[in-house]
Amino acid sequence: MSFDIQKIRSDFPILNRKVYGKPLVYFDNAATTQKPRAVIDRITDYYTNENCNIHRGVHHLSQAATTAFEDTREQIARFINASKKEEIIITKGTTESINLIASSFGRDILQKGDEVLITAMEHHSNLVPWQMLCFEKEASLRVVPFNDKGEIEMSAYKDHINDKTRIIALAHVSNTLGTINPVKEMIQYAHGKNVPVLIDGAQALSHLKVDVSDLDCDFYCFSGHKAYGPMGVGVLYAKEKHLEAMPPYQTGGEMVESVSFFETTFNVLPFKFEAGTPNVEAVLGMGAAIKYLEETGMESIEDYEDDLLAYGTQKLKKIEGVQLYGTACKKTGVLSFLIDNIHPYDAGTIIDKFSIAVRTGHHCAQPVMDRFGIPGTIRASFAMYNTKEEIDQLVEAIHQVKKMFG
Amino acid sequence: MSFDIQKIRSDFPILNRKVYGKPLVYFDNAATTQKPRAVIDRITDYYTNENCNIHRGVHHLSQAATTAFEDTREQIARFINASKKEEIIITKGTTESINLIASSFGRDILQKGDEVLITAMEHHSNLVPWQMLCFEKEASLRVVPFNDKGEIEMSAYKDHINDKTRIIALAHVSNTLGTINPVKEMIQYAHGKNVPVLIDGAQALSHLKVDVSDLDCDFYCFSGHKAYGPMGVGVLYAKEKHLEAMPPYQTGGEMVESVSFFETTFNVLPFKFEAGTPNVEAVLGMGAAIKYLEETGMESIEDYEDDLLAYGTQKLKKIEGVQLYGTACKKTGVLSFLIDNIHPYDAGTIIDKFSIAVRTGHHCAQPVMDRFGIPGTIRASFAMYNTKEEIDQLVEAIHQVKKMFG
Amino acid sequence: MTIKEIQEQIITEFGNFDDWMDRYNHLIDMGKSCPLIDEKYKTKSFLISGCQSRVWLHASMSDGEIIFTADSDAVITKGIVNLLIRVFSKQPADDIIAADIAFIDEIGLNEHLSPTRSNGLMSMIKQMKLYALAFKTKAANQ
Amino acid sequence: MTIKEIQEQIITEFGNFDDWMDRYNHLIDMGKSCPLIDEKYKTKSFLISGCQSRVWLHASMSDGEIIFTADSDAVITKGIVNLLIRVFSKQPADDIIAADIAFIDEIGLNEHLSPTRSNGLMSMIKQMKLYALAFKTKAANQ
Ligand SMILES: Cc1ncc(COP(=O)(O)O)c(C=O)c1O
Ligand SMILES: Cc1ncc(COP(=O)(O)O)c(C=O)c1O
Repeated sequence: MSFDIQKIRSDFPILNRKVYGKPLVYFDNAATTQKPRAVIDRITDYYTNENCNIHRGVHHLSQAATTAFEDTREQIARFINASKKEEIIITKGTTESINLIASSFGRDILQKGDEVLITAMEHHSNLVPWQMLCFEKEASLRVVPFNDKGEIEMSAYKDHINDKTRIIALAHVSNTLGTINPVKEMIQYAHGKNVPVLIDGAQALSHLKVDVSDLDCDFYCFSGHKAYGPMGVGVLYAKEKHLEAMPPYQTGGEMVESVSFFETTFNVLPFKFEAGTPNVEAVLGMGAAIKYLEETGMESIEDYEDDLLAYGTQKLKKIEGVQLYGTACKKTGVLSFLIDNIHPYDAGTIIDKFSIAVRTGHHCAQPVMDRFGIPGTIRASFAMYNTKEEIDQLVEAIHQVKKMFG
Repeated sequence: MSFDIQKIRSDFPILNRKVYGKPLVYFDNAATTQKPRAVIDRITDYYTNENCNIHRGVHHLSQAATTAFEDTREQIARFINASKKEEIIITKGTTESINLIASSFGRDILQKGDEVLITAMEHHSNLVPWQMLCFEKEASLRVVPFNDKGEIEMSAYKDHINDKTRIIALAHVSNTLGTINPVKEMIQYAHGKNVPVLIDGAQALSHLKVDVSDLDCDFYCFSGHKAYGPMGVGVLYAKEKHLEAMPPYQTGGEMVESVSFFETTFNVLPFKFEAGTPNVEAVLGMGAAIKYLEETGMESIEDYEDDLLAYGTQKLKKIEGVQLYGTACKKTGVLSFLIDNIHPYDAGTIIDKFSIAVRTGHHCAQPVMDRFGIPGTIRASFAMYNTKEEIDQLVEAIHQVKKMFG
Repeated sequence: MTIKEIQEQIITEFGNFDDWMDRYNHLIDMGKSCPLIDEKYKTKSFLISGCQSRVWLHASMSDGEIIFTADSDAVITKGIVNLLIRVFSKQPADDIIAADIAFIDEIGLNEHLSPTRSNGLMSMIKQMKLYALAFKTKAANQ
Repeated sequence: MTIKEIQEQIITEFGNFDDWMDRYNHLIDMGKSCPLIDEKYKTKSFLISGCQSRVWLHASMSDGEIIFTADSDAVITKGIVNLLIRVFSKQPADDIIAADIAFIDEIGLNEHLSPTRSNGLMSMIKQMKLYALAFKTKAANQ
């Protein structure tokens, strides 16, 4: 196999660090992933040799940085198989990408009495912007429920679409349950009813091969920092026809073509949606992360993580009193669970003392917790650098938690 | 003197690089400044040892990163003398800070027939958002002109304020002309008329001691990358009373307190305005930049740059055919000029060949160009690491340009 | 005992433990002891909301001393709540207002008091001092 | 001469210069030569807007060949415009459509053709090829 876990671990400097005197076990990857050396070095190089504001500068540094920036835009387009680089808008993250669409596209198409459809497993970032929009427009937010395993059933989904549905926004992968939604089918059905679909891909990009042309989604959003890239950068992929029709979101800087006090004309795509100095550093860093993902191979990563998930699931199921939330047939490496009646805060505090980083709480998906009637979960989420040995350590820690609170 | 230019130059790794075989002379500092090693190292350290998503995590990495992040917020508050850290909102840059205010505050207070006041020297980022807002609200955008030297006269300013004026937005320092506006006086006068004032401080922070309490401004905006910090981070300072009253801007993630499908309550300040995963890396990097500024001493920097400006002004004035734009009495180190009738693109192309980075064009302030009836200028803008010898090289290059196009 | 003396007592008590596990086991024991607050006060108006664990706090005045009762839904938080009650309850308002809570640091539980921890403990201490201030003001006005 | 031959000629011509300054002096000389476009075409409809320097382009068809005239407000841009006209004007549509413009790279002026340069040159080349395509289609339909 081409997947050499020791080599991969050695690519991530932070895995050498100790917490409370023992090697860090990092299972908080759904919150943010760690960065390979290639990404860190790209940033250092940039500031050491290339730093410059881009676009419109004729001097050497500015030309070189602009070229590197625009080349990365093309690289991103290729990586998710967009048909052209003008469809790649750089944002600061998934949350901003979704807000942009809710504000520019949503405000344009939504009228009083219309409906926006989401699912019950959305992250707050793919829920609150739609809720606010519906509130503003006197439209209704409709919610497709999920079943006990954490799956959206196609029949339930179809039942919620009607001739008032104006846009559907749904997660490719749930951050809390790990569920991989059948988004291709869901998009196809929606398009049959002429409804555009936004996919929140924040939790998908580092785990699955994403192909926006194959999915045929109208919008696809993700964050660099959840896919081994730097913080402060995200992507909004959108079909060109939508971007052309949409009004700009933020204004100022390079997104204008000409300005007088009486009128302003906006720049062409993609610049029309990129107001202010772009985060060149983070875009180049994201380019390095994508290169790293491609070199490692998305399929190898998926296989390896599937294996980790199967192992972890089986181990956790064996522990008496452990209750798993999210047991969909198609899942990424996310294990959300509770131990007996122990409060997640208590469990998390003790697990941390074993140098293991898990997240506890509602994971910005409070409605998921409400659905199960629990205050929160303990969540271990895997990345390509995790190992079965680390899962064993988690199992050990869970036994200790049980002992201490038993 | 405590200002040791050789030491300072050695703190900026990029100054070692060559362009076309000769040492880089970087005079494009108003577009973005270079970064001292302390900032680059802070970023590397962060990703090598500390990287984590912040807030709400109970594990060690998350706690440590959250503390570092919030400590930096306090450091920023101290640096600009805000009264509390809750008044410091982290954004991705000046443009976003201004858009946030135009959208959340402006939309709330502006009615049909009202007026927004700006000046004729604003950057597009402090013009277009207000223009769009006025368009949406059927309000008018009024513009205070500047005189031939590039100064706003207090009498002209006062004449433009009337009982329809709802907000005033103006640059602390002009990015094209270098003019330092008498913002304290201007704010005082506006407050006498009960009009709140936003200051665009993008070009001020790295050159002057900024004291928002002394200025008594309602809003103050700046970008990290123009003050020796990383890209992708900016600040919105706002008085607490405004932040409390304003609706949120972007939604999702940590900015909510509790969420159900029926209602959402928002988090307390400053989190209410920080949707999505914050750019921890860049915030910590900006903290390192501020530390560097404080250690160097804002007064020393100001004195040193004043000296550079005086030297450069005198040298450029001596060259026949060079026309300076922006000769205000109070200026930062910005020299905007044209050479004879030579197009700025032509001049910039040749100056670049001498390894000197200047910016040419309208500098995102087209109305300033219209005011002077020119297509653009050549702009050399100084930072603390520039020297008189570098200015001499620019003068040499200008002579060559004259020769080539003469 | 004064606030200072109680804090010293607690520090001595925790001084007996060699490692974090013993310390936490002790804390958990304290957390498991029966609820410290009357159930009728476990309502929204007495809730101090941290986003992960919740704390309820009630205060009353009796003979010049302030009586605090409290509870939490997480055991570790409850253990610390218990310690804070031991320190602050049945003390004069002035002492509560002036007190610092250095003992939490010294017994190695400071992480739980970080303002970024969002377990409600930081707000609880703030709230206790506010109550003390309020009772003091009220007494002065009578 | 064919497009290819003209390109080779230009490469030889520029091959005589040792350094960038001579190259640019030559370009500037070419840029200074009288306007290449009828003044009446220097209007908005013939403008190709780059944000720093502007280019005006006009095309017409005569005897199966396309005649381009153009101008720019910046001298260096105009010099390159001049070169492009030399290469593409009075050529058959098919040749223009098929041509690549490698010579710009070989004479060391590639930076000016970067799509990020915003001097209008990249758009000019695109526009020239579009004109060729349009004339070809028109001819085929007649
Ligand atoms: C005066 C002024 N305001 C606003 C901006 C916009 O800053 P940013 O691009 O970092 O958002 C700039 C810089 O481009 C500026 O010089
Ligand atoms: C499914 C999902 N959507 C959206 C987000 C928001 O991403 P960000 O915080 O990077 O904007 C997250 C992560 O927090 C997520 O998991």
